[in-house]
Amino acid sequence: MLSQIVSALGVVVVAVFACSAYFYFSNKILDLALPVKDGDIRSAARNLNRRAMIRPWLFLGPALFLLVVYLVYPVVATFILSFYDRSGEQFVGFANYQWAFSDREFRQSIFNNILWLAVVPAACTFFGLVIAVMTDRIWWGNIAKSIVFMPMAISFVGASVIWKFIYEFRGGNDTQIGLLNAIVQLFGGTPQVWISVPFWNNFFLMVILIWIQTGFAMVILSAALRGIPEETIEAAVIDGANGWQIFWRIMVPQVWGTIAVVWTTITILVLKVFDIVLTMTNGQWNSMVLANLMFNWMFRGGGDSGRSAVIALIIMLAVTPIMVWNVRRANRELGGH
Amino acid sequence: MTLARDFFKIGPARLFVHFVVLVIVILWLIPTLGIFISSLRDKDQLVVSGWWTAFAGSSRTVASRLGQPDQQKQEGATYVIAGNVLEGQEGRSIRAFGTRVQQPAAYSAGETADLGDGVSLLVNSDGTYRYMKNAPFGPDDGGRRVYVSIATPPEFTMQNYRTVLTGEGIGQSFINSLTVTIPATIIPILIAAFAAYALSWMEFPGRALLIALVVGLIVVPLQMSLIPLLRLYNTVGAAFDAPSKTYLGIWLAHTAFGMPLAIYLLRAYIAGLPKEIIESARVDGASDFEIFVRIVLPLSFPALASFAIFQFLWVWNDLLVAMVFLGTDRQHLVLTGALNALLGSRGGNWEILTASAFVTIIVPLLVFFGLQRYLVRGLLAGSVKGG
Amino acid sequence: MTGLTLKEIRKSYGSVDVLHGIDLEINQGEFIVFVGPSGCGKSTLLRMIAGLENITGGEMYIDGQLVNDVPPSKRGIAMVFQSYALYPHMTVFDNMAFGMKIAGESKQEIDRRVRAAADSLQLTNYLDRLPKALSGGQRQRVAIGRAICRDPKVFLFDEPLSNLDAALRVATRIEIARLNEQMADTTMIYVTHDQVEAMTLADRIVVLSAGHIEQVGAPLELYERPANLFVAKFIGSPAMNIIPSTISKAGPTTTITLKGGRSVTLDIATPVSENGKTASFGVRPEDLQIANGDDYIFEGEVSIVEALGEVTLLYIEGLVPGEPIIAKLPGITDIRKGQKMRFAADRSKLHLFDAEGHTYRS
Amino acid sequence: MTGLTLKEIRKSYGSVDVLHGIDLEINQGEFIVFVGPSGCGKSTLLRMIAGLENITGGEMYIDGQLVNDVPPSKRGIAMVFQSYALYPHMTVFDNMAFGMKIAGESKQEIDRRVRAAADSLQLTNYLDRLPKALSGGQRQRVAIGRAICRDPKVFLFDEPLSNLDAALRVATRIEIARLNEQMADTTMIYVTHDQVEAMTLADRIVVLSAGHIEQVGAPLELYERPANLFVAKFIGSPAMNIIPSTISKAGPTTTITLKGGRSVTLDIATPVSENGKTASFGVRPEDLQIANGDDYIFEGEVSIVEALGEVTLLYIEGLVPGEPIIAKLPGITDIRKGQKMRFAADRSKLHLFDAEGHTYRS
Amino acid sequence: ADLKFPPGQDTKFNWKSYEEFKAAHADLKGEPLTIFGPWRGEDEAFFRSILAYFTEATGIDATYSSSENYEQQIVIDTQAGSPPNVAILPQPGLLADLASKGLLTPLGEENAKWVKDNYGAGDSWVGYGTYKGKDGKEGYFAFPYKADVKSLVWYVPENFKEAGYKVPTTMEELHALSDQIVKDGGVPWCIGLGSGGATGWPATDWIEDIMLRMNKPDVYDKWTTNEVKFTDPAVVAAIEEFGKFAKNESYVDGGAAAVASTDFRDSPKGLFAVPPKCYLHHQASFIPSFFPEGTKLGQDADFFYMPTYAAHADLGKPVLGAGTLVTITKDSKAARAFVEFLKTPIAHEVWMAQSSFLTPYKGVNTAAYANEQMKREGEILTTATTFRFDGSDLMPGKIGAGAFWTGMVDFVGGKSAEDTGKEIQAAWDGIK
Ligand SMILES: Nc1ncnc2c1ncn2[C@@H]1O[C@H](COP(=O)(O)OP(=O)(O)OP(=O)(O)O)[C@@H](O)[C@H]1O
Ligand SMILES: Nc1ncnc2c1ncn2[C@@H]1O[C@H](COP(=O)(O)OP(=O)(O)OP(=O)(O)O)[C@@H](O)[C@H]1O
Ligand SMILES: [Mg+2]
Ligand SMILES: [Mg+2]
Repeated sequence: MLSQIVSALGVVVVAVFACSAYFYFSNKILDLALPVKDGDIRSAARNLNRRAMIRPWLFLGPALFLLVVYLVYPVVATFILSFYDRSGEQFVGFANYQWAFSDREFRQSIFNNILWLAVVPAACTFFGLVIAVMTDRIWWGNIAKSIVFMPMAISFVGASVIWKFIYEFRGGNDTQIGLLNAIVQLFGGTPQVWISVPFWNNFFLMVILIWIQTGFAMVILSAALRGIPEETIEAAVIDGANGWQIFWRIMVPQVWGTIAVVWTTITILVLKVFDIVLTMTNGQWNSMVLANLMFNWMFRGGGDSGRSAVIALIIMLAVTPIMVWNVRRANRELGGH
Repeated sequence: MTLARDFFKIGPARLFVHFVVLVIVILWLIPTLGIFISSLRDKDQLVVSGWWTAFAGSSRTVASRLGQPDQQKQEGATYVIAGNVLEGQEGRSIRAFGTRVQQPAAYSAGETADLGDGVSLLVNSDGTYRYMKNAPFGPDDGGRRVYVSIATPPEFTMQNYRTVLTGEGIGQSFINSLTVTIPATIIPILIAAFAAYALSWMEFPGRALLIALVVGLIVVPLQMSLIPLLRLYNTVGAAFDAPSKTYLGIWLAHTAFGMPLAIYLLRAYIAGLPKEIIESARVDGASDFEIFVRIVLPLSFPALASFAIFQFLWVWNDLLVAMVFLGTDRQHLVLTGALNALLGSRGGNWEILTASAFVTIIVPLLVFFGLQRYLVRGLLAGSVKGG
Repeated sequence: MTGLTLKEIRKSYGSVDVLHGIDLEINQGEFIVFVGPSGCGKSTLLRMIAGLENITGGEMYIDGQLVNDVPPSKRGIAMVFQSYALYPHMTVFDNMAFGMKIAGESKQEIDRRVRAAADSLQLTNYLDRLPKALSGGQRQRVAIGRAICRDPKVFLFDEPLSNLDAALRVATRIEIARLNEQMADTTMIYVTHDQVEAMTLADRIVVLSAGHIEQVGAPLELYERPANLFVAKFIGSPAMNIIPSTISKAGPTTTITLKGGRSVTLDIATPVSENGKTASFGVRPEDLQIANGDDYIFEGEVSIVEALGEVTLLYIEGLVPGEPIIAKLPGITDIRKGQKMRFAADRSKLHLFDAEGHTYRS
Repeated sequence: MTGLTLKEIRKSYGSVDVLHGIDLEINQGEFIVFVGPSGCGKSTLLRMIAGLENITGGEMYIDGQLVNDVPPSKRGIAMVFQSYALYPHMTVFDNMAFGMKIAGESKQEIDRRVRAAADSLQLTNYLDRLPKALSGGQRQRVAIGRAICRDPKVFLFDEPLSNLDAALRVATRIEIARLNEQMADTTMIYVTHDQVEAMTLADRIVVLSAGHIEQVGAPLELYERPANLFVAKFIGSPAMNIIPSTISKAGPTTTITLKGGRSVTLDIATPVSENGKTASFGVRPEDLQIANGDDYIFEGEVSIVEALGEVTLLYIEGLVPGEPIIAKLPGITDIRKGQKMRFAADRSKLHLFDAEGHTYRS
Repeated sequence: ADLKFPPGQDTKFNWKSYEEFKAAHADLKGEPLTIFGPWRGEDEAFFRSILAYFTEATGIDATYSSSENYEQQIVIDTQAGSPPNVAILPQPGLLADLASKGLLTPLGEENAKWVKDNYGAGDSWVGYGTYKGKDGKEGYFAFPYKADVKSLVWYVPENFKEAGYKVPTTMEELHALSDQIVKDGGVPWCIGLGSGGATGWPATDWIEDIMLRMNKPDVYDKWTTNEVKFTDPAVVAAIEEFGKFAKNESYVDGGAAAVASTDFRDSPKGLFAVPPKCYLHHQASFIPSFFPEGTKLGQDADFFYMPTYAAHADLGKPVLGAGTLVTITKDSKAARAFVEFLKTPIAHEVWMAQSSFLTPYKGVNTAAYANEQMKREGEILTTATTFRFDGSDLMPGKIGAGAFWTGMVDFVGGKSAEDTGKEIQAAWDGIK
């Protein structure tokens, strides 16, 4: 065991060191290749300017390399595959696209995804905001924050297990071991098989993601809220606004930009996350979403690379407007410099 | 404190805040709490009663077997098999018993049940029983089933954790997980920070385009890239006559998959650093490399820490990427994989799922609490800038 | 009737006492300025009046009513912050209307009042803009407008001009003076660092230092008859020159011996018991003149000449090493660095403070 | 030899021209101050000298060398920023030593120079502190110290004092003046909003407006002989009073008719061709005196009296409605609001500008 | 290595086959062999104990790995070109797909012949290992190793005894028994379809069992290839028949609503409750692993063969089963040796002796079975006249591990049998 630890440690150190070494030595070499001598200011300036032209690419190199190989290349490959049949060998034109839009399951997934997109980012942001605001104002706020953040540390699969315990249904007269049903029963309701109620089961699944991601929203928004000038709140207090009004009319509008960032991040997550649906329902009872549909077409029973490629592309397409907006924002920020 | 910070403290509003936060905290805690308690319960009980009843004593009706005829003793005219149905279960007591499964509580403890044919049975609340017959017990009378209602005090067990923690190769896979996770957390941060710096503070053609590319790539679904990449790995592996599934491979994979978000978040922060500080350093003669290492890196530590938490959580909890790029053999199996293997071939054993959910959560939580201070500060500048 | 009464007002943050019992009567319609060095508690006191800080001890009355526990919005006050504190996401109109909307005023009424305020502050053309599209001076005017719309009994300003540049500062200062005239019944309390603001705006100035009131009085009173060394040095720029001295002859007029040995006689009466005690002699830079002949207070060598056009500042070394005496002469002079010069001053403009720093002038 | 030469320096951001061709010669060791209204391009020009902004057009020479493409670190400059721009994670010592460490100086040399700079700025006791544990004035001194350690040929300041409070500002200003004296060979270029700073520190002041140079000259030159209306109004506080007028008799001395009808004769020569043209008559508030008898320039009603102790400002209405004429009288007066008064001024202190705003004084 | 049963000692094992194998494969020492299979947890330990014998005999350096998503993993690995040497999968459908993409190595006719000769219902088994290759030609690709019998109904003998119930021998009797239990105030069936992402599959076993009992085997075969469609009356009738059990409120524990959501691992626990929640449970031979701890087979629990309809007596006693199939995904001598090893009785017996392993291999000593019940199950396999592989595993993954499951869940949830059939058929049409 000890030797394993030692060798693991060694590997870790070497890896991190090698990465640092790249940056260190590539810059060193650049400096050596284009020397700057004290004497001649003209040639020194020329070399410095050349360095300035090359150096960004040294900095960006590894990131670009990884992005291109690991993300751009698969995207391109996927795009090409989307015009081929299931084995990726026979060109079929737009057949896969045609199929997608006529497939019931696909339409169902789109519908469900829209539901998810409408609910989860909003809910996470809302709860995150409320918790951030409120915990800033009580002495045990940090404890509360930690608890809300905790689900972030749980894997999606683990989280699904946790929630299975909440939604668990026992038929007949058995004691309910699912908390939700136990509570429903306590109040005289009839226990339900929550995750199999079409349409509504989407929401029960969403709750899980909301439970996990609210911590993220909370952390970021709480930081943003601290950036709000105290004086604007004091001014509102003098203007006679109550806590509720201050929250909605003074604080929220001022962190609007951050809300947008959080919203975007969670939106993307919603489109990409599929573990929850996989473990909870695997898309049954009309709870299929695009990511799972893609997964199914990609791997289930040998896979169909063409159709899964179409779905993957559609997921990406769905986020494009949000991304365009984000890129614009990023560039606008840049202009401010 | 200024008033704005505690304006909620005025009157009932303050109570309301405490109340709301308490409700939210409880709502958020309940699922985790439930699973934590469940992980401490007996695996058979787990599926028959709610975890919230774990603290209350419960009553269960179970089947038990009486002794074999070879234990019988003759007492006068009656033959007796004596024993205890609660063998090895301290602290419990019998409420009632029965001999037919349809009426398992027909007799209360201490009562002698007449079972006809000269057979009778007495079960006391302490579990001792006397099984009596007015003739010798034959071989057919052996191991008769009786049903007893047992009052059980709350009980917890560490067995589930023992199973998980002593599972074969858990230690190894723990180390494997760390071997994967630590570089896969640090390397992307380093690379992304350099890139983010270049994208915020260095002038070069195509910068805006690159930013667009990075932001755009955040959306690429991970599953999509697995097969093309693995193919690439195999080609490269074959070319260098090296195995295609290596730590290096998975580090790079995790690094790349985390890269867009890392650059996106770090750039927001780094771009928000005061321009004058960087210009000062430039006037002081520092090259971009020196500015980055000596000024930007220390100043962005909070942002780096917060991203580190996200990346760490993601890598630590990942199973898919590890399986694809590192493989599932013992030497390379990560913790999530090892715990997964403890589950039977046909899927979830609740007790293992619950206990392992807690085992995996520990390290991320430690990391979270360790870096928490920086977390809030870290995203501050980034988010304010964004806003 | 009394506008505002502070009785033994105290403030502590935890174990730190910030205000040690402030007693102050402010009349309705008065313009009061709080001045004092940074950290002396000006903002704290103002914020307590606004209700933004709890009152640790003492009693505060507005219009005769105890307001210790009255929330800000019910005190009939309005406040203008140093940082403007405009709501960045609202237009100028909405910024000014916010308080009234909260109070549920009718649309017409809101419109009427906002437009009236905007008119009087020349903001009518900007009503639809967001604060970020305004210049600093305009922003501060909006903040004032917002306060006006509340139609307050007491108007509070916390260094409203300190974020503005010189020219704007003058313009806005005049605006505030005008406002004060228009709203004759409204009590105004104004915190500032800037002497010119304090002197030009105030009916009375309250000089604070380390949580105590040092002196309360009309601007010229403070300038001409500072109650103590602190006020003497604080009011006026550059600050009053202070020279250590000993009282050599007390009486209806007092003769003192300055550090360096020269004797000066002042038109200030001192009790005979003070004879021989150390005292601080003070003279303002602008009261010093170049002496003709022997009737001078001190002499020294000019170490720095700062010609500002309108006036010239001379830094004269000689009396207390490292603490040059400053003289302010009108216009442009041809005095050069290194020149040895003698200075005199009008006897009526000399000041004398005892060892504790209290003035001898009654 | 020439310290710094700017030839037709231009700057555009995209299609926005910010500087429209700046020509300037700065001698070695000179202290130059750039002033001008906000947004006129002062900082931009300074940053171009530093090499922090690209030069869109024109040529810039430092010590005779073309530096258009030379990066900041090779220009032999040092810069002090308005926001201090200290490295927050480094101690004072490390902040000052950073540049030398980068340059690879020896440990002893670094130590020697940092200590020398710290000594001269009284920072020796703070060398181990982080910037956040320093007051604003100390921080700015560290920033200056850091610049000193670079031993620059050209020292650039961008509003170094504007984040400090009044007292600190005065103290640090004097410090900079001292520094300038000590580093006689170092050229200093200083951007400020503050007139007092400009007047007291500068050898020559460069007045910028909207990307043009309006005038370059010694401080008193600008004060006494502003080249145009812009400079006249910009230098001096309160600003020079400007009264529209017509030239009624041009010649070696000029007689003009002010708005309102009064004639004034000035000691300024105008070509006869100017007869009958409109002109702007200017007189500084501090040059106005209460007129005895009939020899006055204008009369009006006092609308505001601002007594500052040292001086009194009078706002006199009557000539141009809404634009009161300001008079600054020394000391305390008993003039009251509403009084009608006449004002005169020394003939040599009157200004006259033509319709384009250029002075008639040669 | 650590061998569970020292060679040569226990006479119930066929040690001779082991020694022979050892002698024939002495030349492979140190060769690497990677095996990828579906077994995890307990099963993995059992399989490793088998592997130990293999390693001991040949010196081959064999590594075994598995994963929760082994199905997906093998697709990724084979398509990306980094397959293990040997892949063991329980789905002929998936294997057929891999074979059609040329990702499997044929095992050769001699192996097919061996299976045909040595396995009970050998023809069927050969059929399930024979697929079209990339070239479109049929070949033998998959060697069956480890089987499950699915046509079992589990019950608690003592519960039957106390209530006076008899094990039914025909489907009609089974219905009568169910009614009787209802009349006695009990609930006859525990049915649970829940299985996380795979929810619905237990119902497919029901349908398949019923299909075999109402139709000729070739109808079943055609059904698995969709020559008989899901909308076919035969299929709809089978679904209907399942509905008589699962959708009958008084037949199932918890009522019909509970069926779809109860986890299949939890549902047999109802048999052992006191009083019992149900008396009957249809499930494959592996289910005892999910019985409460300490349950003794034979005494506390037992099974009977899922009876056939008296009305269809001509169909004989068909057996529905499943099994794992061993394929070579990357050919090597060691991989071949491994397949050879699986032909030795010892490779079966050692696992048999440890539980949860059935084999149709007729050459094994059935005395090696860990208990009487397993032996009986094993005998069902070896003596079967008609053996049919789990149909859903034969169908394309999209159906057998998708639409069919979902359809069953929908059916139990209230959809009619016709609509369910239509829905599944539509999905099947979609993948063509
Ligand atoms: N929340 C607080 N906790 C502890 N001390 C505080 C707090 N707020 C202010 N103080 C202290 O109270 C004193 C008075 O602060 P205050 O802001 O009133 O000063 P000020 O006179 O307005 O100064 P300035 O002119 O710099 O604004 C200061 O010493 C300050 O440090
Ligand atoms: N990056 C930029 N892009 C576009 N315009 C700019 C940029 N930086 C400055 N400007 C414009 O250039 C002009 C000059 O700016 P500069 O900062 O030099 O003014 P300044 O004289 O220093 O003003 P201040 O006294 O307010 O600092 C301003 O109008 C400003 O809006
Ligand atoms: Mg203050
Ligand atoms: Mg500027």
